[in-house]
Amino acid sequence: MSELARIIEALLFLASDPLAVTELCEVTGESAAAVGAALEELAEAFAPGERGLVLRELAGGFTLASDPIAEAAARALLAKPRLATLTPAQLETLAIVAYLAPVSRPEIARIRGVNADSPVASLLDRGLIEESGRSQFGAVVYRTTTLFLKVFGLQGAGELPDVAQWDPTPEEQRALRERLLAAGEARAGIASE
Amino acid sequence: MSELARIIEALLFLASDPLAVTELCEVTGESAAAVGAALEELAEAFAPGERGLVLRELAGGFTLASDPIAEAAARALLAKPRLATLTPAQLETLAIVAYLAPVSRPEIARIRGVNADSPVASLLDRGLIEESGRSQFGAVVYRTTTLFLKVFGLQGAGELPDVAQWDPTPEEQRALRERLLAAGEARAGIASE
Amino acid sequence: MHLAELELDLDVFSGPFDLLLTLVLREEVDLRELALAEVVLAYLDHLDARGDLDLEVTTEFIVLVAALLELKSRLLLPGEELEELLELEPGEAAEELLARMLEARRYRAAAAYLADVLADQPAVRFREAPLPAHLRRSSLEELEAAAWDPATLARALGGLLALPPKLDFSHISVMRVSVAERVAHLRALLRSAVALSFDDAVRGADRMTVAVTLWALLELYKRGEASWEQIEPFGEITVRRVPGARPGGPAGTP
Repeated sequence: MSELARIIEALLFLASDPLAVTELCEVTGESAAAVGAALEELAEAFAPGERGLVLRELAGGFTLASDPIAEAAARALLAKPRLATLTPAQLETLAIVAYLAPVSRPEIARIRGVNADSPVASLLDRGLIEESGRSQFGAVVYRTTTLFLKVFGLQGAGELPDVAQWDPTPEEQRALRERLLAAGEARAGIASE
Repeated sequence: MSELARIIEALLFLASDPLAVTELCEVTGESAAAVGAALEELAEAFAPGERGLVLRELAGGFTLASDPIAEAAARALLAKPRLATLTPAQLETLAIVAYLAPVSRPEIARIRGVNADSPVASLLDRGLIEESGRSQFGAVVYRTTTLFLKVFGLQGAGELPDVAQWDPTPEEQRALRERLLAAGEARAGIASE
Repeated sequence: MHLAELELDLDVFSGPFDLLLTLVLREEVDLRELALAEVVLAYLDHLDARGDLDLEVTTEFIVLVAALLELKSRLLLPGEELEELLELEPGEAAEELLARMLEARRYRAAAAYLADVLADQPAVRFREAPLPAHLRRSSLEELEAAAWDPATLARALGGLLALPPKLDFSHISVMRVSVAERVAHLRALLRSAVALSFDDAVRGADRMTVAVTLWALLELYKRGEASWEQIEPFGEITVRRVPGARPGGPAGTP
């Protein structure tokens, strides 16, 4: 293994966040081409089935992770599941933060229609979201973390599919609008009786 | 590489402390002889000069560590970004401790309007604040450190810049602490709506 | 258990809770006809029979029933008052409701998508071990002096001094009537008559005034100045002066 590949392997081992090629160039003083070649070398060394570790490309960079082959033993050793399950409320809150960041707790509550204190607290606690400043009204705003990208295997929040794809079709929306309008008029009718 | 060696490589990668042979036997369900053979295999794969990581045998068992070859790059990588960035939450917390010390964690949380555990822990970890005793109610109180003075280029804690320039209501006569607590509670009132 | 397991046998509907929700949302069951108390009782029975309490499911149930209640109260609320509340025309209200529904639905779908993505991830784990001690704090300690500007601290503190803007209530109709006023009004009426009809006391008044007057009546009752009776639900309320009682000080300062 080349010296540069060895250095990069050590850096990937030490860093908790994925490392981008530009970062690797900067701290090793090597060209992007050289770093690219070293990463190729590592990708080969860590090809699936070769070792206990795998090289993953995530969150705009590279990181090492344990191979799934070790999952049973890792669970026994670390005495905790790979991921604690996320409740529906936590997933919904996470989705809102992922799509709308920076977003404040009152905004999340408005969209969900229920108080968001508890899911926000547990997502913070698990490191999936973090504070990113304050809104113009002084409320703390949140964004997703690199851990979120790692856990969900994403390159960046921009990789999430367009949220509008889950909207009802225009026909369905029209039907919905008509029903709501009819309900409103029915109420108006009751009032004028 | 054998499957057992791959699993053990992954376990050494994930564990923060050295792993004893007995532990490895327990979580893999293999005999001491099999684990011993797998460790031999790993020792060969991680022989000095081969990789960016080295296998070390310490009092408590086996561990993986970065090879000294990566030391300079690791310092460049891990020292710089950590230095450049205080998160918004950390900066707010540090400012509160700097101006109000001694100050307790519950007070910091009241002023910020959100929980302060995580920023307090990171500032302690980075050596920018330290415990300085207990309040009359028994809560631990914090102050800034000499390292804090050094990185901000201050001679003493009394030398902090005047807040007046950034004060949105400079005509207010009440003490800084009182005003911060009042503003924090007003924000919490909005956030809890 | 799952909420879908909850079987209901109500006046207007019989079947699983899930189906009820679907039908309500499709307006195939009229929410106005549905006794939500019966649904809650059925759920409590169900819990009793099972003997255990799954907090997740219970929370989901409470959220759903609360949503149904809100929806129902909106349906039952006379249009006039709803408009007063939202100050929206039926068309605008429908648009607003539609936008809200679409938004909530959008992120619920996004949450389901994220759940799938998560489930599809390979079973890999990332290293969480702390940095070796010699790399941990060196950064700051080896730093040349004055790397950070102290002004950032003052600016951060200044930000914390900012008071949030006062909430703007101008869109909500101002309460034009106070309990004290209505207490005075009832006392004046009771000085000239031993008994009077509540309807007479509030004749021609708007809804808010009627509500506040009822409140004022409770206040007088609490002070022992007046009593009232109502023979049947929604019947006439007769208010009586309590003999020997002397009107006290202003309302709200017993």
